[in-house]
Amino acid sequence: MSLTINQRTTGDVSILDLSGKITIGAGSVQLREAIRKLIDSNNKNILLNVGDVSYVDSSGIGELVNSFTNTNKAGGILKLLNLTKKIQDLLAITKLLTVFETFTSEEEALKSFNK
Amino acid sequence: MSLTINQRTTGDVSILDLSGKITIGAGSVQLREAIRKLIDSNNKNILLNVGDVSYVDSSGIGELVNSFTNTNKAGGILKLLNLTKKIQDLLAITKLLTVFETFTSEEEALKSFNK
Amino acid sequence: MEQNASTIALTINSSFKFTELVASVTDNITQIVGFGEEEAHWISLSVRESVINAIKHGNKLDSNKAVDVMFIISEESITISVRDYGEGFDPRHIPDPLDPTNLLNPSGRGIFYMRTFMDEVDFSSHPQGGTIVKMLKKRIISETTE
Amino acid sequence: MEQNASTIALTINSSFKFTELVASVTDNITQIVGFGEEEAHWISLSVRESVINAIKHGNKLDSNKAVDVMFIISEESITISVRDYGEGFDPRHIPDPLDPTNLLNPSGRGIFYMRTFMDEVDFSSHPQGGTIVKMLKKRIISETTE
Ligand SMILES: Nc1ncnc2c1ncn2[C@@H]1O[C@H](COP(=O)(O)OP(=O)(O)O)[C@@H](O)[C@H]1O
Ligand SMILES: Nc1ncnc2c1ncn2[C@@H]1O[C@H](COP(=O)(O)OP(=O)(O)O)[C@@H](O)[C@H]1O
Repeated sequence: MSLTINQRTTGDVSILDLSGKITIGAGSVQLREAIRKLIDSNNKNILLNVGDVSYVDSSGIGELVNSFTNTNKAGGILKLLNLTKKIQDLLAITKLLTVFETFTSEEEALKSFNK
Repeated sequence: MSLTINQRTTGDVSILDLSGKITIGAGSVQLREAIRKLIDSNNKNILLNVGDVSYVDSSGIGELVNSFTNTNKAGGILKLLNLTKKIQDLLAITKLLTVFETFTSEEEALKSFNK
Repeated sequence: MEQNASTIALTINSSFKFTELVASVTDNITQIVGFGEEEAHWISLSVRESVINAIKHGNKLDSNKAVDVMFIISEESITISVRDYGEGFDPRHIPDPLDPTNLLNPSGRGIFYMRTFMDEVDFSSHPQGGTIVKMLKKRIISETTE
Repeated sequence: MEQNASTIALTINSSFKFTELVASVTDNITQIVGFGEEEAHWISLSVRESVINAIKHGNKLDSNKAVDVMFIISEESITISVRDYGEGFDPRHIPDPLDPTNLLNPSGRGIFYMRTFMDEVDFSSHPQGGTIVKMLKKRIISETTE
Protein backbone atom coordinates (compact mmCIF):
# COMPACT_ATOMS: atom_id res chain seq x y z
CA MET A 1 0.00 0.00 0.00
CA SER A 2 1.00 3.63 -0.43
CA LEU A 3 4.40 4.61 -1.77
CA THR A 4 7.83 3.40 -0.68
CA ILE A 5 10.77 5.61 -1.57
CA ASN A 6 14.32 4.38 -1.46
CA GLN A 7 17.11 6.86 -1.93
CA ARG A 8 20.51 6.15 -3.48
CA THR A 9 23.29 8.39 -4.68
CA THR A 10 25.60 7.78 -7.62
CA GLY A 11 28.11 10.54 -8.19
CA ASP A 12 26.12 13.74 -8.04
CA VAL A 13 22.83 12.10 -9.00
CA SER A 14 20.20 11.24 -6.43
CA ILE A 15 18.16 8.24 -7.44
CA LEU A 16 14.74 7.69 -5.89
CA ASP A 17 13.45 4.16 -6.34
CA LEU A 18 9.68 4.42 -6.03
CA SER A 19 7.43 1.48 -5.45
CA GLY A 20 3.71 1.42 -4.82
CA LYS A 21 1.07 3.93 -5.79
CA ILE A 22 1.18 7.61 -6.64
CA THR A 23 -2.45 8.62 -6.29
CA ILE A 24 -4.42 11.29 -4.49
CA GLY A 25 -4.72 9.20 -1.39
CA ALA A 26 -1.28 7.70 -1.35
CA GLY A 27 2.15 8.65 -2.50
CA SER A 28 1.70 12.19 -3.74
CA VAL A 29 2.56 13.68 -0.38
CA GLN A 30 5.53 11.38 0.22
CA LEU A 31 6.95 12.11 -3.20
CA ARG A 32 6.64 15.86 -2.71
CA GLU A 33 8.41 15.60 0.65
CA ALA A 34 11.24 13.51 -0.75
CA ILE A 35 11.85 15.95 -3.60
CA ARG A 36 11.71 18.94 -1.26
CA LYS A 37 14.32 17.38 1.00
CA LEU A 38 16.67 16.68 -1.89
CA ILE A 39 16.36 20.24 -3.18
CA ASP A 40 16.77 21.69 0.30
CA SER A 41 19.99 19.76 0.75
CA ASN A 42 21.18 20.99 -2.62
CA ASN A 43 20.82 17.69 -4.49
CA LYS A 44 19.62 18.91 -7.83
CA ASN A 45 20.23 16.02 -10.17
CA ILE A 46 17.30 13.76 -9.53
CA LEU A 47 16.43 10.49 -11.21
CA LEU A 48 13.02 9.02 -10.41
CA ASN A 49 12.91 5.27 -10.95
CA VAL A 50 9.20 4.54 -11.44
CA GLY A 51 9.62 0.95 -12.62
CA ASP A 52 7.88 -0.46 -9.56
CA VAL A 53 5.06 2.05 -9.44
CA SER A 54 1.90 0.02 -9.82
CA TYR A 55 -0.72 2.73 -10.03
CA VAL A 56 -0.72 6.38 -11.03
CA ASP A 57 -3.78 8.58 -11.44
CA SER A 58 -4.05 12.18 -12.70
CA SER A 59 -2.94 13.44 -9.27
CA GLY A 60 0.12 11.23 -9.49
CA ILE A 61 0.94 12.55 -12.94
CA GLY A 62 0.43 16.03 -11.51
CA GLU A 63 2.86 15.20 -8.73
CA LEU A 64 5.49 14.08 -11.25
CA VAL A 65 4.99 17.41 -13.01
CA ASN A 66 5.32 19.20 -9.65
CA SER A 67 8.52 17.33 -8.92
CA PHE A 68 9.89 18.33 -12.29
CA THR A 69 8.88 21.98 -11.93
CA ASN A 70 10.14 22.34 -8.37
CA THR A 71 13.49 20.82 -9.24
CA ASN A 72 13.72 23.08 -12.27
CA LYS A 73 12.95 26.17 -10.22
CA ALA A 74 15.77 25.28 -7.86
CA GLY A 75 18.13 25.13 -10.82
CA GLY A 76 18.16 21.34 -10.98
CA ILE A 77 16.89 18.71 -13.33
CA LEU A 78 14.59 15.73 -12.78
CA LYS A 79 14.47 12.77 -15.14
CA LEU A 80 12.45 9.57 -15.24
CA LEU A 81 13.71 6.00 -15.33
CA ASN A 82 11.91 2.77 -16.23
CA LEU A 83 8.48 4.01 -17.22
CA THR A 84 5.89 1.30 -17.04
CA LYS A 85 3.64 0.89 -20.05
CA LYS A 86 0.83 2.58 -18.15
CA ILE A 87 2.82 5.59 -16.97
CA GLN A 88 4.18 5.92 -20.49
CA ASP A 89 0.61 5.98 -21.84
CA LEU A 90 -0.55 8.55 -19.29
CA LEU A 91 2.40 10.84 -20.05
CA ALA A 92 2.10 10.37 -23.81
CA ILE A 93 -1.54 11.29 -24.17
CA THR A 94 -1.07 14.46 -22.14
CA LYS A 95 2.02 15.39 -24.18
CA LEU A 96 4.25 15.14 -21.15
CA LEU A 97 6.77 12.92 -22.89
CA THR A 98 7.88 16.14 -24.55
CA VAL A 99 8.57 17.58 -21.10
CA PHE A 100 10.30 14.73 -19.29
CA GLU A 101 13.55 13.14 -20.29
CA THR A 102 12.99 9.42 -19.86
CA PHE A 103 15.32 6.43 -19.81
CA THR A 104 15.10 2.68 -19.89
CA SER A 105 18.68 2.20 -18.69
CA GLU A 106 20.01 3.56 -15.42
CA GLU A 107 23.50 3.78 -16.89
CA GLU A 108 22.33 5.92 -19.79
CA ALA A 109 20.31 8.07 -17.43
CA LEU A 110 23.28 8.67 -15.14
CA LYS A 111 25.55 9.50 -18.09
CA SER A 112 23.03 12.05 -19.38
CA PHE A 113 23.36 14.16 -16.23
CA ASN A 114 27.06 14.70 -16.87
CA LYS A 115 26.82 15.89 -20.42
CA MET B 1 -9.54 -18.08 -8.04
CA SER B 2 -11.86 -21.02 -7.58
CA LEU B 3 -10.53 -24.41 -6.52
CA THR B 4 -7.65 -26.39 -7.96
CA ILE B 5 -7.61 -30.10 -7.22
CA ASN B 6 -4.53 -32.22 -7.71
CA GLN B 7 -4.85 -35.95 -7.37
CA ARG B 8 -2.14 -38.33 -6.18
CA THR B 9 -2.18 -41.95 -5.14
CA THR B 10 -0.10 -43.57 -2.42
CA GLY B 11 -0.78 -47.28 -1.96
CA ASP B 12 -4.55 -47.56 -1.80
CA VAL B 13 -5.08 -44.01 -0.61
CA SER B 14 -6.17 -41.25 -2.99
CA ILE B 15 -4.87 -37.89 -1.92
CA LEU B 16 -6.56 -34.73 -3.20
CA ASP B 17 -4.44 -31.60 -2.78
CA LEU B 18 -6.90 -28.73 -2.76
CA SER B 19 -5.91 -25.15 -3.26
CA GLY B 20 -8.12 -22.10 -3.55
CA LYS B 21 -11.61 -21.52 -2.25
CA ILE B 22 -14.42 -23.82 -1.26
CA THR B 23 -17.40 -21.50 -1.25
CA ILE B 24 -20.86 -21.44 -2.74
CA GLY B 25 -19.62 -19.78 -5.89
CA ALA B 26 -16.40 -21.63 -6.30
CA GLY B 27 -15.05 -25.02 -5.44
CA SER B 28 -18.03 -26.82 -3.99
CA VAL B 29 -19.03 -28.25 -7.34
CA GLN B 30 -15.49 -29.25 -8.31
CA LEU B 31 -14.95 -30.97 -4.99
CA ARG B 32 -18.20 -32.93 -5.29
CA GLU B 33 -17.25 -34.05 -8.79
CA ALA B 34 -13.77 -35.14 -7.73
CA ILE B 35 -15.12 -37.21 -4.85
CA ARG B 36 -17.82 -38.76 -7.04
CA LYS B 37 -15.20 -39.83 -9.60
CA LEU B 38 -13.01 -41.42 -6.95
CA ILE B 39 -15.94 -43.35 -5.49
CA ASP B 40 -17.17 -44.39 -8.93
CA SER B 41 -13.74 -45.81 -9.75
CA ASN B 42 -13.73 -47.64 -6.45
CA ASN B 43 -11.14 -45.49 -4.68
CA LYS B 44 -12.54 -45.41 -1.20
CA ASN B 45 -9.65 -44.29 0.94
CA ILE B 46 -9.63 -40.56 0.47
CA LEU B 47 -7.37 -38.00 2.08
CA LEU B 48 -8.24 -34.35 1.51
CA ASN B 49 -5.27 -32.06 1.91
CA VAL B 50 -6.82 -28.66 2.68
CA GLY B 51 -3.59 -26.91 3.67
CA ASP B 52 -3.74 -24.54 0.72
CA VAL B 53 -7.43 -23.76 0.95
CA SER B 54 -7.62 -20.03 1.52
CA TYR B 55 -11.33 -19.56 2.08
CA VAL B 56 -14.18 -21.77 3.21
CA ASP B 57 -17.72 -20.64 3.99
CA SER B 58 -20.64 -22.61 5.43
CA SER B 59 -21.30 -24.10 1.98
CA GLY B 60 -17.70 -25.24 1.84
CA ILE B 61 -17.98 -26.85 5.25
CA GLY B 62 -21.21 -28.44 4.02
CA GLU B 63 -19.36 -29.79 1.02
CA LEU B 64 -16.69 -31.32 3.25
CA VAL B 65 -19.51 -33.00 5.18
CA ASN B 66 -21.04 -34.15 1.89
CA SER B 67 -17.72 -35.58 0.80
CA PHE B 68 -17.43 -37.44 4.07
CA THR B 69 -20.98 -38.78 3.97
CA ASN B 70 -20.84 -39.84 0.32
CA THR B 71 -17.57 -41.66 0.82
CA ASN B 72 -18.99 -43.33 3.91
CA LYS B 73 -22.11 -44.45 2.08
CA ALA B 74 -19.93 -46.08 -0.56
CA GLY B 75 -18.16 -48.00 2.16
CA GLY B 76 -15.09 -45.79 2.16
CA ILE B 77 -13.51 -43.32 4.52
CA LEU B 78 -12.53 -39.69 4.03
CA LYS B 79 -10.01 -37.93 6.26
CA LEU B 80 -8.62 -34.42 6.39
CA LEU B 81 -4.99 -33.33 6.24
CA ASN B 82 -3.38 -30.00 7.14
CA LEU B 83 -6.31 -28.04 8.50
CA THR B 84 -5.69 -24.32 8.40
CA LYS B 85 -6.43 -22.40 11.58
CA LYS B 86 -9.60 -21.06 9.99
CA ILE B 87 -10.94 -24.40 8.80
CA GLN B 88 -10.10 -25.84 12.20
CA ASP B 89 -12.15 -23.08 13.85
CA LEU B 90 -15.11 -23.57 11.52
CA LEU B 91 -15.14 -27.32 12.14
CA ALA B 92 -14.61 -26.96 15.86
CA ILE B 93 -17.47 -24.59 16.58
CA THR B 94 -19.91 -26.76 14.66
CA LYS B 95 -18.66 -29.87 16.46
CA LEU B 96 -17.41 -31.40 13.23
CA LEU B 97 -13.99 -32.19 14.66
CA THR B 98 -15.79 -35.07 16.35
CA VAL B 99 -16.83 -36.32 12.92
CA PHE B 100 -13.69 -35.95 10.85
CA GLU B 101 -10.42 -37.67 11.48
CA THR B 102 -7.78 -34.97 10.94
CA PHE B 103 -4.00 -35.08 10.55
CA THR B 104 -1.11 -32.68 10.48
CA SER B 105 1.27 -35.21 8.97
CA GLU B 106 0.68 -36.94 5.66
CA GLU B 107 2.67 -39.94 6.82
CA GLU B 108 0.52 -40.40 9.89
CA ALA B 109 -2.60 -39.94 7.83
CA LEU B 110 -1.53 -42.59 5.32
CA LYS B 111 -0.61 -45.03 8.08
CA SER B 112 -4.02 -44.59 9.71
CA PHE B 113 -5.80 -45.97 6.63
CA ASN B 114 -4.00 -49.29 6.96
CA LYS B 115 -4.76 -49.95 10.55
CA MET C 1 -22.10 9.03 20.36
CA GLU C 2 -20.28 7.48 17.46
CA GLN C 3 -18.11 10.19 16.05
CA ASN C 4 -17.09 10.29 12.42
CA ALA C 5 -19.51 7.56 11.47
CA SER C 6 -19.66 6.83 7.77
CA THR C 7 -22.22 4.92 5.79
CA ILE C 8 -21.50 2.85 2.72
CA ALA C 9 -24.47 1.48 0.84
CA LEU C 10 -24.23 -1.25 -1.74
CA THR C 11 -27.01 -2.81 -3.78
CA ILE C 12 -26.58 -5.87 -5.96
CA ASN C 13 -28.83 -8.14 -7.97
CA SER C 14 -29.47 -11.59 -6.59
CA SER C 15 -26.68 -13.52 -8.20
CA PHE C 16 -23.91 -15.42 -6.42
CA LYS C 17 -21.41 -13.87 -8.83
CA PHE C 18 -21.66 -10.69 -6.76
CA THR C 19 -20.78 -12.26 -3.41
CA GLU C 20 -17.04 -11.75 -4.04
CA LEU C 21 -17.76 -8.10 -4.74
CA VAL C 22 -19.59 -7.67 -1.46
CA ALA C 23 -16.80 -9.53 0.32
CA SER C 24 -14.16 -7.28 -1.18
CA VAL C 25 -16.10 -4.17 -0.15
CA THR C 26 -16.28 -5.65 3.32
CA ASP C 27 -12.54 -6.32 3.36
CA ASN C 28 -11.87 -2.76 2.27
CA ILE C 29 -14.09 -1.38 5.00
CA THR C 30 -12.77 -3.54 7.82
CA GLN C 31 -9.29 -2.42 6.80
CA ILE C 32 -10.36 1.24 6.95
CA VAL C 33 -11.89 0.67 10.40
CA GLY C 34 -8.71 -1.07 11.50
CA PHE C 35 -9.77 -4.62 12.27
CA GLY C 36 -7.03 -7.24 12.42
CA GLU C 37 -6.70 -9.89 9.74
CA GLU C 38 -8.53 -12.60 11.63
CA GLU C 39 -11.46 -10.49 12.77
CA ALA C 40 -11.72 -9.07 9.27
CA HIS C 41 -11.89 -12.60 7.89
CA TRP C 42 -14.77 -13.61 10.14
CA ILE C 43 -16.65 -10.39 9.48
CA SER C 44 -16.36 -10.98 5.75
CA LEU C 45 -17.50 -14.58 6.24
CA SER C 46 -20.55 -13.38 8.17
CA VAL C 47 -21.38 -10.87 5.45
CA ARG C 48 -21.02 -13.56 2.79
CA GLU C 49 -23.32 -15.89 4.72
CA SER C 50 -25.99 -13.23 5.13
CA VAL C 51 -25.79 -12.12 1.50
CA ILE C 52 -25.96 -15.73 0.30
CA ASN C 53 -29.02 -16.28 2.49
CA ALA C 54 -30.63 -13.10 1.13
CA ILE C 55 -30.02 -14.27 -2.45
CA LYS C 56 -30.94 -17.92 -1.90
CA HIS C 57 -33.60 -18.08 0.79
CA GLY C 58 -34.86 -14.49 0.68
CA ASN C 59 -34.97 -13.57 -2.99
CA LYS C 60 -35.02 -17.21 -4.10
CA LEU C 61 -32.39 -16.56 -6.76
CA ASP C 62 -34.65 -14.12 -8.62
CA SER C 63 -31.94 -11.98 -10.17
CA ASN C 64 -34.37 -9.09 -10.60
CA LYS C 65 -34.61 -8.78 -6.85
CA ALA C 66 -32.08 -6.63 -5.07
CA VAL C 67 -29.98 -7.24 -1.99
CA ASP C 68 -29.20 -4.03 -0.11
CA VAL C 69 -26.11 -4.04 2.05
CA MET C 70 -25.38 -1.14 4.35
CA PHE C 71 -22.20 -0.64 6.33
CA ILE C 72 -22.09 1.87 9.15
CA ILE C 73 -18.59 2.35 10.43
CA SER C 74 -17.01 4.28 13.22
CA GLU C 75 -13.73 3.93 15.01
CA GLU C 76 -15.35 1.60 17.52
CA SER C 77 -17.43 -0.73 15.41
CA ILE C 78 -18.93 -1.85 12.18
CA THR C 79 -22.65 -2.47 11.69
CA ILE C 80 -23.76 -4.31 8.61
CA SER C 81 -27.37 -4.62 7.48
CA VAL C 82 -28.37 -6.97 4.71
CA ARG C 83 -31.85 -6.65 3.31
CA ASP C 84 -33.65 -8.91 0.88
CA TYR C 85 -37.09 -8.75 -0.73
CA GLY C 86 -38.30 -12.21 0.20
CA GLU C 87 -41.05 -13.57 2.36
CA GLY C 88 -39.15 -13.51 5.61
CA PHE C 89 -38.72 -16.32 8.11
CA ASP C 90 -38.70 -16.94 11.81
CA PRO C 91 -35.09 -17.17 12.99
CA ARG C 92 -36.23 -18.84 16.22
CA HIS C 93 -37.39 -21.83 14.24
CA ILE C 94 -34.31 -22.96 12.41
CA PRO C 95 -32.63 -26.29 13.16
CA ASP C 96 -29.73 -26.25 15.61
CA PRO C 97 -26.65 -27.37 13.68
CA LEU C 98 -25.11 -28.73 16.89
CA ASP C 99 -27.98 -31.14 17.45
CA PRO C 100 -26.51 -34.61 16.90
CA THR C 101 -29.19 -35.42 14.33
CA ASN C 102 -28.15 -32.37 12.31
CA LEU C 103 -24.40 -32.78 12.61
CA LEU C 104 -24.03 -34.31 9.17
CA ASN C 105 -26.41 -31.92 7.43
CA PRO C 106 -24.72 -30.37 4.42
CA SER C 107 -26.38 -27.04 5.24
CA GLY C 108 -27.75 -25.05 8.15
CA ARG C 109 -24.56 -23.54 9.60
CA GLY C 110 -24.63 -20.01 8.11
CA ILE C 111 -26.58 -18.20 10.81
CA PHE C 112 -24.75 -20.13 13.50
CA TYR C 113 -21.42 -18.87 12.14
CA MET C 114 -22.75 -15.30 11.93
CA ARG C 115 -23.86 -15.49 15.56
CA THR C 116 -20.50 -16.94 16.61
CA PHE C 117 -18.30 -14.39 14.89
CA MET C 118 -20.31 -11.20 15.28
CA ASP C 119 -21.09 -9.47 18.59
CA GLU C 120 -24.76 -8.98 17.75
CA VAL C 121 -26.98 -10.48 15.07
CA ASP C 122 -30.60 -9.34 14.74
CA PHE C 123 -33.25 -10.42 12.29
CA SER C 124 -36.22 -8.23 11.55
CA SER C 125 -38.86 -7.83 8.89
CA HIS C 126 -38.81 -4.76 6.73
CA PRO C 127 -42.15 -2.89 6.81
CA GLN C 128 -42.28 -3.18 3.00
CA GLY C 129 -41.42 -6.88 3.11
CA GLY C 130 -38.24 -8.90 3.21
CA THR C 131 -35.74 -9.69 5.89
CA ILE C 132 -33.15 -7.39 7.42
CA VAL C 133 -30.17 -8.98 9.09
CA LYS C 134 -28.25 -6.53 11.22
CA MET C 135 -24.84 -7.50 12.51
CA LEU C 136 -22.52 -5.60 14.80
CA LYS C 137 -18.85 -6.14 15.50
CA LYS C 138 -16.94 -4.02 17.97
CA ARG C 139 -13.32 -3.23 17.58
CA ILE C 140 -10.84 -3.57 20.39
CA ILE C 141 -9.06 -0.24 20.14
CA SER C 142 -5.40 -0.58 20.98
CA GLU C 143 -4.09 2.67 19.54
CA THR C 144 -5.57 5.85 18.18
CA THR C 145 -6.26 5.88 14.45
CA GLU C 146 -5.34 8.81 12.24
CA MET D 1 -31.78 -4.81 -25.92
CA GLU D 2 -29.10 -5.52 -23.35
CA GLN D 3 -29.88 -8.93 -22.01
CA ASN D 4 -28.98 -9.96 -18.50
CA ALA D 5 -28.15 -6.41 -17.49
CA SER D 6 -27.33 -6.03 -13.82
CA THR D 7 -27.15 -2.94 -11.71
CA ILE D 8 -24.79 -2.42 -8.83
CA ALA D 9 -25.28 0.71 -6.75
CA LEU D 10 -22.72 2.02 -4.31
CA THR D 11 -22.93 5.10 -2.10
CA ILE D 12 -20.01 6.49 -0.11
CA ASN D 13 -19.36 9.56 1.97
CA SER D 14 -17.07 12.19 0.52
CA SER D 15 -13.74 11.02 1.78
CA PHE D 16 -10.73 9.99 -0.30
CA LYS D 17 -10.31 6.97 1.94
CA PHE D 18 -13.18 5.35 0.05
CA THR D 19 -11.68 5.72 -3.43
CA GLU D 20 -9.83 2.39 -3.10
CA LEU D 21 -13.13 0.77 -2.19
CA VAL D 22 -14.84 2.13 -5.28
CA ALA D 23 -11.85 1.08 -7.37
CA SER D 24 -11.98 -2.44 -6.00
CA VAL D 25 -15.71 -2.70 -6.72
CA THR D 26 -14.92 -1.51 -10.24
CA ASP D 27 -12.19 -4.13 -10.62
CA ASN D 28 -14.56 -6.81 -9.45
CA ILE D 29 -17.21 -5.74 -11.90
CA THR D 30 -14.94 -5.39 -14.93
CA GLN D 31 -13.72 -8.90 -14.16
CA ILE D 32 -17.28 -10.20 -14.08
CA VAL D 33 -18.03 -8.48 -17.39
CA GLY D 34 -14.85 -9.96 -18.83
CA PHE D 35 -12.69 -6.96 -19.65
CA GLY D 36 -8.99 -7.60 -20.16
CA GLU D 37 -6.42 -6.41 -17.63
CA GLU D 38 -5.47 -3.24 -19.47
CA GLU D 39 -9.01 -2.10 -20.26
CA ALA D 40 -10.00 -2.87 -16.69
CA HIS D 41 -7.14 -0.71 -15.45
CA TRP D 42 -8.23 2.30 -17.49
CA ILE D 43 -11.86 1.86 -16.53
CA SER D 44 -10.90 1.82 -12.87
CA LEU D 45 -8.72 4.90 -13.41
CA SER D 46 -11.65 6.71 -15.02
CA VAL D 47 -13.91 5.77 -12.13
CA ARG D 48 -11.31 6.98 -9.64
CA GLU D 49 -10.96 10.29 -11.45
CA SER D 50 -14.71 10.86 -11.52
CA VAL D 51 -15.16 9.89 -7.88
CA ILE D 52 -12.28 12.13 -6.82
CA ASN D 53 -13.82 15.01 -8.76
CA ALA D 54 -17.19 14.34 -7.14
CA ILE D 55 -15.59 14.41 -3.69
CA LYS D 56 -13.24 17.33 -4.30
CA HIS D 57 -14.94 19.66 -6.76
CA GLY D 58 -18.54 18.55 -6.39
CA ASN D 59 -19.02 17.92 -2.68
CA LYS D 60 -16.03 20.08 -1.72
CA LEU D 61 -14.78 17.47 0.73
CA ASP D 62 -17.91 17.75 2.88
CA SER D 63 -17.90 14.23 4.29
CA ASN D 64 -21.62 14.45 5.05
CA LYS D 65 -22.34 14.62 1.35
CA ALA D 66 -22.71 11.39 -0.56
CA VAL D 67 -21.27 10.21 -3.82
CA ASP D 68 -23.55 7.75 -5.63
CA VAL D 69 -21.91 5.36 -8.04
CA MET D 70 -24.01 3.17 -10.28
CA PHE D 71 -22.70 0.39 -12.48
CA ILE D 72 -24.90 -1.07 -15.19
CA ILE D 73 -23.34 -4.10 -16.75
CA SER D 74 -24.19 -6.39 -19.60
CA GLU D 75 -22.12 -8.74 -21.67
CA GLU D 76 -21.44 -5.95 -24.13
CA SER D 77 -20.60 -2.99 -21.96
CA ILE D 78 -20.31 -1.26 -18.64
CA THR D 79 -21.95 2.08 -17.87
CA ILE D 80 -20.86 3.92 -14.78
CA SER D 81 -22.64 6.95 -13.36
CA VAL D 82 -21.12 9.04 -10.61
CA ARG D 83 -23.29 11.59 -8.91
CA ASP D 84 -22.32 14.29 -6.44
CA TYR D 85 -24.34 16.87 -4.53
CA GLY D 86 -22.36 19.94 -5.51
CA GLU D 87 -23.07 23.08 -7.48
CA GLY D 88 -22.28 21.63 -10.87
CA PHE D 89 -19.98 23.06 -13.52
CA ASP D 90 -19.78 23.57 -17.23
CA PRO D 91 -17.57 20.87 -18.70
CA ARG D 92 -17.17 22.91 -21.90
CA HIS D 93 -15.29 25.53 -19.96
CA ILE D 94 -12.42 23.66 -18.46
CA PRO D 95 -8.82 24.32 -19.49
CA ASP D 96 -7.36 22.07 -22.18
CA PRO D 97 -4.48 20.16 -20.58
CA LEU D 98 -2.75 19.88 -23.98
CA ASP D 99 -2.56 23.64 -24.40
CA PRO D 100 1.15 24.51 -24.13
CA THR D 101 0.44 27.03 -21.38
CA ASN D 102 -1.22 24.28 -19.31
CA LEU D 103 1.28 21.52 -19.98
CA LEU D 104 3.04 22.00 -16.64
CA ASN D 105 -0.14 22.41 -14.60
CA PRO D 106 -0.13 20.01 -11.66
CA SER D 107 -3.84 19.40 -12.22
CA GLY D 108 -6.51 19.44 -14.90
CA ARG D 109 -5.98 16.05 -16.54
CA GLY D 110 -8.70 13.94 -14.92
CA ILE D 111 -11.56 14.55 -17.33
CA PHE D 112 -9.16 14.34 -20.26
CA TYR D 113 -8.09 10.86 -19.13
CA MET D 114 -11.72 9.82 -18.67
CA ARG D 115 -12.54 10.96 -22.19
CA THR D 116 -9.49 9.17 -23.58
CA PHE D 117 -10.09 5.82 -21.95
CA MET D 118 -13.89 5.54 -22.04
CA ASP D 119 -16.02 5.29 -25.17
CA GLU D 120 -18.50 7.90 -24.00
CA VAL D 121 -18.37 10.46 -21.19
CA ASP D 122 -21.37 12.68 -20.52
CA PHE D 123 -21.86 15.33 -17.88
CA SER D 124 -25.28 16.39 -16.79
CA SER D 125 -26.94 18.17 -13.91
CA HIS D 126 -29.21 16.23 -11.62
CA PRO D 127 -32.67 17.81 -11.34
CA GLN D 128 -32.17 17.91 -7.56
CA GLY D 129 -28.72 19.43 -7.90
CA GLY D 130 -25.24 18.06 -8.35
CA THR D 131 -23.36 16.64 -11.28
CA ILE D 132 -23.80 13.26 -12.92
CA VAL D 133 -20.92 11.87 -14.91
CA LYS D 134 -21.95 8.98 -17.10
CA MET D 135 -19.27 6.86 -18.72
CA LEU D 136 -19.64 3.97 -21.11
CA LYS D 137 -17.11 1.38 -22.13
CA LYS D 138 -17.89 -1.31 -24.67
CA ARG D 139 -16.34 -4.70 -24.56
CA ILE D 140 -14.82 -6.36 -27.59
CA ILE D 141 -16.41 -9.78 -27.36
CA SER D 142 -14.04 -12.49 -28.49
CA GLU D 143 -15.81 -15.52 -27.05
CA THR D 144 -19.15 -16.25 -25.46
CA THR D 145 -19.31 -15.90 -21.72
CA GLU D 146 -21.12 -18.35 -19.52
N1 LIG E 1 -32.93 -14.08 4.35
C1 LIG E 1 -33.65 -15.18 4.58
N2 LIG E 1 -34.91 -15.30 4.13
C2 LIG E 1 -35.65 -16.40 4.36
N3 LIG E 1 -35.18 -17.46 5.04
C3 LIG E 1 -33.92 -17.42 5.51
C4 LIG E 1 -33.10 -16.30 5.32
N4 LIG E 1 -31.91 -16.54 5.91
C5 LIG E 1 -32.00 -17.77 6.45
N5 LIG E 1 -33.20 -18.32 6.22
C6 LIG E 1 -33.68 -19.65 6.69
O1 LIG E 1 -32.85 -20.06 7.75
C7 LIG E 1 -32.26 -21.33 7.47
C8 LIG E 1 -30.88 -21.44 8.07
O2 LIG E 1 -29.97 -20.59 7.40
P1 LIG E 1 -28.44 -20.86 7.52
O3 LIG E 1 -28.08 -21.09 8.93
O4 LIG E 1 -27.73 -19.74 6.85
O5 LIG E 1 -28.18 -22.23 6.77
P2 LIG E 1 -28.41 -22.64 5.25
O6 LIG E 1 -28.51 -21.38 4.46
O7 LIG E 1 -27.21 -23.46 4.93
O8 LIG E 1 -29.69 -23.43 5.24
C9 LIG E 1 -32.28 -21.43 5.96
O9 LIG E 1 -32.28 -22.75 5.52
C10 LIG E 1 -33.58 -20.72 5.62
O10 LIG E 1 -34.68 -21.57 5.76
N1 LIG F 1 -18.04 16.92 -10.16
C1 LIG F 1 -17.60 18.15 -10.39
N2 LIG F 1 -18.22 19.22 -9.84
C2 LIG F 1 -17.77 20.47 -10.05
N3 LIG F 1 -16.70 20.76 -10.81
C3 LIG F 1 -16.03 19.76 -11.40
C4 LIG F 1 -16.44 18.41 -11.22
N4 LIG F 1 -15.61 17.62 -11.93
C5 LIG F 1 -14.71 18.44 -12.51
N5 LIG F 1 -14.96 19.74 -12.20
C6 LIG F 1 -14.22 20.92 -12.70
O1 LIG F 1 -13.48 20.55 -13.84
C7 LIG F 1 -12.10 20.81 -13.65
C8 LIG F 1 -11.25 19.79 -14.39
O2 LIG F 1 -11.35 18.52 -13.76
P1 LIG F 1 -10.23 17.45 -14.01
O3 LIG F 1 -9.97 17.38 -15.48
O4 LIG F 1 -10.65 16.20 -13.36
O5 LIG F 1 -8.91 18.03 -13.36
P2 LIG F 1 -8.60 18.40 -11.83
O6 LIG F 1 -9.59 17.69 -10.99
O7 LIG F 1 -7.21 17.90 -11.64
O8 LIG F 1 -8.70 19.88 -11.76
C9 LIG F 1 -11.90 20.83 -12.16
O9 LIG F 1 -10.79 21.60 -11.78
C10 LIG F 1 -13.21 21.43 -11.68
O10 LIG F 1 -13.17 22.82 -11.76
